[in-house]
Amino acid sequence: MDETILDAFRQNGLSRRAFLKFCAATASLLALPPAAAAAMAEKLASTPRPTVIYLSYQECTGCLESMTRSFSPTIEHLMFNSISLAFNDTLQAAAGEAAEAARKEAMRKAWGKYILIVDGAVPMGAGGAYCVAAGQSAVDDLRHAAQGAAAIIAVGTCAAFGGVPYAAPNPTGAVPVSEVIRDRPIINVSGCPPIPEVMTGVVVYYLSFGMPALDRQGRPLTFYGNTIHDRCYRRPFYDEGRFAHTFDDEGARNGWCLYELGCKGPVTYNACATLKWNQGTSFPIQSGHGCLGCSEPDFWDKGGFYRPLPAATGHWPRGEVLGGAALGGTVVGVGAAALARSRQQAAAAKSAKEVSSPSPKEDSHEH
Amino acid sequence: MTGTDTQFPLELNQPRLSIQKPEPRYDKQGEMADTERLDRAMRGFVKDFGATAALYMESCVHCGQCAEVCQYYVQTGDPKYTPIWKLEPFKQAYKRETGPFAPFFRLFNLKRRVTVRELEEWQELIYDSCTQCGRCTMVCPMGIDIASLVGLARHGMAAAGLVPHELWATVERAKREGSPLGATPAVLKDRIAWLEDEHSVEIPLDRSQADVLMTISSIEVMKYPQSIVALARIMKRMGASWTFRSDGYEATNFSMFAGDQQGQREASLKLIEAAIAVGASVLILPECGHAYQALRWQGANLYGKPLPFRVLQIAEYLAEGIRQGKLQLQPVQSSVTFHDPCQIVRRGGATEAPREVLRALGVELREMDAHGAYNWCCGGGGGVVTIHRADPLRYKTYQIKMQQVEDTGAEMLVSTCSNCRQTFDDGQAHFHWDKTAQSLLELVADHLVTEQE
Amino acid sequence: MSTETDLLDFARGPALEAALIILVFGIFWRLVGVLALRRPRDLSEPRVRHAWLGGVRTIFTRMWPRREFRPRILHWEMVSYVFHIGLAVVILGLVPHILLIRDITGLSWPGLPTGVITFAAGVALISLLALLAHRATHPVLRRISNFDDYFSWLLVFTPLLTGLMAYYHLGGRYEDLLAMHMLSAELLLAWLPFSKLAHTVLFLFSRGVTGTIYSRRGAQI
Amino acid sequence: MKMLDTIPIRPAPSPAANAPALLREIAAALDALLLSGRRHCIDLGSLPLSTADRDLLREALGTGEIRMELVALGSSRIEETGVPGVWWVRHSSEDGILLTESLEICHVPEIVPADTTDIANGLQRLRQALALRESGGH
Repeated sequence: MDETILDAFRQNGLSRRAFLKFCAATASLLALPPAAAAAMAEKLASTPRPTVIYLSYQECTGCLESMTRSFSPTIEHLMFNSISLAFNDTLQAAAGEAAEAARKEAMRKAWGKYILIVDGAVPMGAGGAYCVAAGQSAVDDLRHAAQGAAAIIAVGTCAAFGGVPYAAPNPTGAVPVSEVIRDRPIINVSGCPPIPEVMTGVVVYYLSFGMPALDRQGRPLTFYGNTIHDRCYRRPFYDEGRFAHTFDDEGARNGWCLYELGCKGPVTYNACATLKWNQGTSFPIQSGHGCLGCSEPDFWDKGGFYRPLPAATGHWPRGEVLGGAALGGTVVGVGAAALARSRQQAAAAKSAKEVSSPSPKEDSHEH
Repeated sequence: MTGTDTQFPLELNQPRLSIQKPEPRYDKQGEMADTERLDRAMRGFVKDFGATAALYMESCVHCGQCAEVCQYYVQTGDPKYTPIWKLEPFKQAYKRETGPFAPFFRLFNLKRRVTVRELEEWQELIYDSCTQCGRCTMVCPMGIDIASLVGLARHGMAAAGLVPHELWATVERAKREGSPLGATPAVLKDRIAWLEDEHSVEIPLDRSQADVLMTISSIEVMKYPQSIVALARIMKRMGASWTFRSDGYEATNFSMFAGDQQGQREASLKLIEAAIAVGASVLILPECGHAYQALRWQGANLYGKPLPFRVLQIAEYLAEGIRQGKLQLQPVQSSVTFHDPCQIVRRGGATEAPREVLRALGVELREMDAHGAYNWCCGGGGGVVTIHRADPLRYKTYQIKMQQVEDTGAEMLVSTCSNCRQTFDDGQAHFHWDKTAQSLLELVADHLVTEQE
Repeated sequence: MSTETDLLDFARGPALEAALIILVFGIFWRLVGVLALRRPRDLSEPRVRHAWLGGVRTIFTRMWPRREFRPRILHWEMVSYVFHIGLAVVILGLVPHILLIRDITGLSWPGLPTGVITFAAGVALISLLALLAHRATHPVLRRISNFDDYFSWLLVFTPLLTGLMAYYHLGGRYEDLLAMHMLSAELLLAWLPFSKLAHTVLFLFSRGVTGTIYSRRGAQI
Repeated sequence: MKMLDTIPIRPAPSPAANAPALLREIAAALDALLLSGRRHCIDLGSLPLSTADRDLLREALGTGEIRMELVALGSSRIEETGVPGVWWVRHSSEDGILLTESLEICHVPEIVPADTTDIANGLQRLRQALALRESGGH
């Protein structure tokens, strides 16, 4: 029988109690009903340990940093030790051809069953030449790896929506994973980076219960079901109409709503306001800066981080454009009036020729 | 008017007010194809459109408040009498022909052409049921002067030969004979001679020079000749140098009501030229509302330059005389209510002058609940009083006026417009009412302080 | 790549730009097209000098009906006022709206609490419904109303409704509702110059002109 | 830190209205436990609990007879409340960060009894130790 996650726990010298605690903590994290912790424990105790292949393309490694550099590595650490992280360029000790060989071997062994985590966008420009490792372009590499994957988890906004490489003018022709792979289930875990607990939670959920419910952006509703704004502790200030107007005014000091300073919380779906970062220490708004909307598609190209949400996204010259419109309207208006005047003149001239109204003899009545 | 009575005999044995919806009857003048008629209507309407009228046409928000202050809607509850609705075909025509989006509307045919049928149907709304009293102007939240638009619409209707028969006949007679009621120069001379004899007053006629050119309403000549006597007495008392002129005396201007611009201009020019001929510094208009509108406010514009003399309505002249101490009056021991003629007061601005005269007469002035610029029309203005088929409707609106007068409890009803006066007389007879409208002028003449006579 | 945010981006970007251009272009077209028509000088002797002052005064005095007219019109006038005030509070009081106006014009003022705004929006919606019912039932209004009246009503109603729905997350995701709200408001802006809604600008001129004409004659106005 | 401390952050006041409902849920769960032996668990982390809510819960449930500390993946405290069968369970990480907090309604929380495999593993280790001792003793 294949080794299970519980077995992996035991191999690390941990008891079933630790395993149960892990399940309870994860269920709580996933906002699952407490009963689900037991179901999860049962499932994880009997499911063969999955193989995870973690591939990185056009990315900054911030997502991996987020996962590994958190202050409390407990769960994350466990995750990647307990589940079989067969390949990750950054974390593994092996390098060069040895690493490639290890990856091929791992993929071959778990072909059709492994979980593929993709980090980074995929450059399509120049035949994929902008990102090549071991003689293979990212796009070809991804296509191949995806064929043997049971599911794909696109970690980070780059993998999920294109992210920074995708931002205008997108010189490398970067695309999100979902544009390359269309025949495999994809879970988008967006964020720049995503919250570490969210990444872990999604993997555990998938292992325990299969595909989670996704929103229209392919993100698990558990973590991306609410906007930052709706869960923000500063929301009451929004409702009261109390806003910080600059970053150092009275409103900012009083911790009022950052909407006017460009906070994108109202249209950003993420769990920052509830899970927070660094073991629940804080999140951007709590530290006094508006949400950038990093878990949303094209967040770089929405007119500016400090531009208020209702403001126009375009950076067009307002005065010139609207002045031009006014001028154009005036010209057309003058033209219409001139036309009307000339028609009036023609009418007057024609009426003058007819002299006065008809003669008295011709007078009729209709009943 | 008499000719019309024989042509369309009124069934006097039937109570006219019982006719709820008289069979539609459209009057037409001239034989022409529908397209020609329509073309003339549109041209006649459109050619005078200026920025002001266009602004009004653009501004309506269809709030319907104008209906609530219009005597025709208030008394009938029929939405077709909504003032702005009376202009509907013309609004369509404006949008298609003159408005800023007109080229666009024509190109895509978004505003369909008005039809002759519609214009015929609207004849009743443009003429029979609008006295151009302008009450709707006072309520319109956009400040649209609907009465002036009705005037423009009438230009189109007249050009197309779609004027109600009696009004048209009145205008034709005025143009032919110099007066709508047959007060030709010969008749005028005759009358004046007779009145001088009868009342032993001097009534100057055709003097070559005078400070004041006096004009007259033929309604007065034919129906209220005592008005002329009153005038002569007052002018004598004031020691004015004045005269009537047989080449320019008729102050009424039914052409204006009909929408016959040429007739209107000719009638006004007669007066203007006569005043210039005698070197008058003042032209006095008689007790006639629309004469004030026609000459005081439109005269100079038809003449093409400012008038070289002042134009005063007789009440204004009387008020000036009182102010200058030229007129001393005996007190009238009576309570009086004053009916404001729309064209003199609301649309003419001479609100205070008649009241000044009444104060000088020492009357107890009992104002109606809505008076001055907010007064209800007598129902006979705008040429409506000439249109026989409009009688049932006119009597309905007249009831408002009667009620207003009754509510004041005043003993005497005074006005300063002989057109109102004849409407009151007709209404009085119809309803067997006990109130007779008095002329302010005659009231003044009857209460001149007797001097060494 | 994703339609819903694209819609919002479209609403905040090209659609807003287009709506503003059409708004400004259309208003100038209409106003200039009217004001550049013939304006013959009135040659009659004025009774009152500086009659334009009366025109300016009329712009204000015509805000409320005269005593003589009130019994028949005041009730609906008040409903209309409630609507206009509610709408003004919503448009000028909500901070996101102020931020948009600031973004376009550089003008800014303090906002109102959203509780006040939602109340005003609710009141405006209810009064709008009442005005629609009035228009649909009163014989005069039925007679004189046309497509413009009903369509303009719809275009005013929709942004109010979608705005409230967006605020309360009713009937969809916030950014969809926000996009619908912005698009409907932009449609309103683009429609405004060509419809009765232009009274927002025209009322100044038509009241002013009548006020001037009547004041010139010394008439009450 | 001094500067940061001067910035007052005022969290929105949350209503203290959840504790009474929780207590009713606990009572119902105890009923079920007595009747059918069914276990129940309430995840306190998933509920918006104000300080007032917590105080009310603590006061109503009181302190019971058993207090256990579990040391696995960090520390966990398992305390029986004054209401027998109601256990207050707090799991913390190795850094002492609270991972999850729950109320378990059961005879003994599932995490407490030793697991058969773990017992077997322990026994094996014990036997190895004994064998070592015996061999070392000779």
